[in-house]
Amino acid sequence: MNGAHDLGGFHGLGRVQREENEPVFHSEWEKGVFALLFATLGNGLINVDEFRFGIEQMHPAYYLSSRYYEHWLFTIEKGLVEKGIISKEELDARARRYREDPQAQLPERKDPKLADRMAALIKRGAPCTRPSVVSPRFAVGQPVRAKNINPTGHTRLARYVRGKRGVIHKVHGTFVTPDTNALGKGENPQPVYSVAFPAWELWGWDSAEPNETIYVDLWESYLEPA
Amino acid sequence: MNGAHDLGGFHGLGRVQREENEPVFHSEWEKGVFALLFATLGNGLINVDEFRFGIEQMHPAYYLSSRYYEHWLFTIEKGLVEKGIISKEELDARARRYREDPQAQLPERKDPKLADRMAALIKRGAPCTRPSVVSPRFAVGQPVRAKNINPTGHTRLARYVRGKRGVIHKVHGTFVTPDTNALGKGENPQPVYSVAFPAWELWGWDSAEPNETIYVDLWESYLEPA
Amino acid sequence: MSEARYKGSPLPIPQQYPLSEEELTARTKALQALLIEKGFLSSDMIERVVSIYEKDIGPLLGARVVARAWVDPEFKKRLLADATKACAELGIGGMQGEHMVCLENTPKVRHVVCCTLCSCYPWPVLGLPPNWYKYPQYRSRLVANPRQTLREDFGLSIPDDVEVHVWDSSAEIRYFVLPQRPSGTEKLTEEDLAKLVTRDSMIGVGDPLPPSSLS
Amino acid sequence: MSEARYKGSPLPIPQQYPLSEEELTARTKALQALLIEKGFLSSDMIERVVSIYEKDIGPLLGARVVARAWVDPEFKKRLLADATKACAELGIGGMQGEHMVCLENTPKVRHVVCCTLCSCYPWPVLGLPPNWYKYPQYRSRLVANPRQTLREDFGLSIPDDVEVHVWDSSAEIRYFVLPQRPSGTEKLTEEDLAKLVTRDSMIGVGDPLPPSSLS
Repeated sequence: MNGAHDLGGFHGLGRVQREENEPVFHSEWEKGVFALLFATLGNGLINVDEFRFGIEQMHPAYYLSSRYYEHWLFTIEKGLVEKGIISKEELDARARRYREDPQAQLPERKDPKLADRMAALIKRGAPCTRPSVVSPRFAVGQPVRAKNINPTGHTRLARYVRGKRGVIHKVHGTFVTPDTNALGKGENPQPVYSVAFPAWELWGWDSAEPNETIYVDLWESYLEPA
Repeated sequence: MNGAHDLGGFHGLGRVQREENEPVFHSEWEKGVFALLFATLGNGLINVDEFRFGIEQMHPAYYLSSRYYEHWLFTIEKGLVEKGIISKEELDARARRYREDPQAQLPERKDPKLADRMAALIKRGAPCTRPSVVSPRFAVGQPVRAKNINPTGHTRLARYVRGKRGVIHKVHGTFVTPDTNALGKGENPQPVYSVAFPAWELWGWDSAEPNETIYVDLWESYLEPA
Repeated sequence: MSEARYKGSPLPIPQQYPLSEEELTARTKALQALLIEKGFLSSDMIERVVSIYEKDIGPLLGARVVARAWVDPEFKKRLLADATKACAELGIGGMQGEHMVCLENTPKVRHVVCCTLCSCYPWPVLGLPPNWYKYPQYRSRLVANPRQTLREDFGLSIPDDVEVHVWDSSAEIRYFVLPQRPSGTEKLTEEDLAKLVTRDSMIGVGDPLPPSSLS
Repeated sequence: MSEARYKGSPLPIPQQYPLSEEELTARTKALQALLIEKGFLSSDMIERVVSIYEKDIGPLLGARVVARAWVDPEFKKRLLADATKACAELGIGGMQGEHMVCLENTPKVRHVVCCTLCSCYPWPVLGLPPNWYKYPQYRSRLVANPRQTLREDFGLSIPDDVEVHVWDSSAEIRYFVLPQRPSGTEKLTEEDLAKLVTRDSMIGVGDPLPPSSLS
């Protein structure tokens, strides 16, 4: 979707704000949300593309004004409710309880096997590569054009490269396609390429800075021969 | 600038919300802001392109979440302070006073000549046409391409048509150029065209609806032969 | 607000939105007061400009133009050739209508008007625009999915074999639509015809009322 | 909030933003509680995953990789050919680093990494990203104006004759930079070299520390 998350080249958001000695987490709720990533993705309740697509569906003003882990909280709430793993009613009731009594504690439940499984997942990772099913259509050095698509669903083809010409820099391998995987329409593995775009092609000669190349990773279905 | 104001084709903002029997103004402050348009533009303190560019410089989250006349209030405050017509200090002090005492009234001053002058302006309008200085470069029926420009200043070349091909539908005449006029760099009058773009050229075959043409008014400097 | 208590990085935005009505009122009054004192604004000027747009200028003027075009083929020709001049014949024109274009709906073509970059709108014939025309939803959706927007948000289904022409008012030209005259109105007076012409039908997001609405 | 008192059209957004810390806390706890009860989360699991990213995984791991590449040309070759495999030699890898690519800075080329669509970042070598990497400012500016962003926001001026390569992590490949080894470090141990390697130098928005910083 053409959403507020698709930020490349957007103006007016201000200068980068850095925090000295930034901690890994800023608050207890940030730690809590981080653990929820593992409870959901780690348990296979939500896939990574559904997770990202959920964030993209925040209202743009909310997306642009919120803390980072708020994005995660939003998509986890949304995903769990949509999949029927929790109901909106029980979620609201529980949130009301913790809102009214901020001292109320979480239920205590230990599950060493679960904790071990998540530690192993962190160590092992969750690759999105899949066995190659087709040979890549494009070769290194070949000029390509990113398609002009404007789906309302999820895509990883950013607006700022659509319609622009680049050159295949590298063939990365075969990966799950986010556009279908986010909508529950299957993994559809296909080749992913690193595509090199000169800055002037993306931004025009008047706006581009000199001597710059932008590399963007793109799925084969996003590309056509140039 | 590539800002939140440039909304064509943006997703995720929700459905159109209509108000039954909507009044012209919803509150006293909306009336007040509307009158401020005449106090500023009508008195030549701010030009229309500076006015629009000011709005575009609202933070995107603010722009997308605020009431319409709030946009005007923002740009009028900004324009008057930047031009030194009022100082930030006097503005803040006065706002504080009205915030602390909501019953405090405006100073009473009548100026029938001023009121007449504004009524006459409404009747007469404020044309942005200028005498033709050059003959138009493009003719009706000619294929053109909107340039790919990404200025950080003001422009009326929307992102969704940049790089896209259309056909000259009409030559409108010679108008002030907003890009320079908004930055105090002069009116630079030039031809303006209505350019017809097929929906599939703008949105791609997969996303475009059938049998649609989008007409966009574009200044000559935004266009190149296709 | 909570920012002061947030111990992390600066939030992406410096303020809490939306602002309160009280805050907007105070800031508007502050500007008004300063401009009154500096001679750029006056109490009677505020009243005057507000009154003009509340009472004198509005979609009833556009409806007069449309009704005239329905009954007078020569006027209609002039209107479609140069709307600014034709409206001036009826004493209609001025601010934000210095360069007007009127778009004729036919059985095969429907027009609809928007402004993706701000909220340009033909004030002399339609008055000030409604909020929905100015808010992000309409401005983002219409140019990309006009049929869907008209159907879902305005209840207006347009058959695929009817062309949709969308007009994005990106320059200083202001557009309005000449809708098709409803059937069964052959015997109506120009004055009654004008009562059938809605604001929405001149933006292109609706149809004129049926003659039955008059009784 | 003021919405209830606003007598106009619905506001463009339904809620006031940003949310309060209290609200975020309550909502997070609600989800945690429900998932604990349903068996998908546990108290020790929360502690464990938080602790791993607070204590075990962070930019010190990436610094070890960089320092090794500085002292061991064969390792460097393997790292640039396949960073995932080379990092695994040092026991480094896993979640969000399943497919890593290491980019070598040279006197003529500088690399810098971002993610315009979300916040992709190579966790196994850099830990969790700082807020500025995830917030809209960096993500919008870097791809369009990398030189200006690096100069204005990071104090890093890159001469025009040095190429800038920006890597937008739009797929599942995770990038990090092998910065140039600072001069005057010929006699340093691998361990001391690692102390010079900052997180920012591996994102590409900074340089390693000078050897004088060790004393």
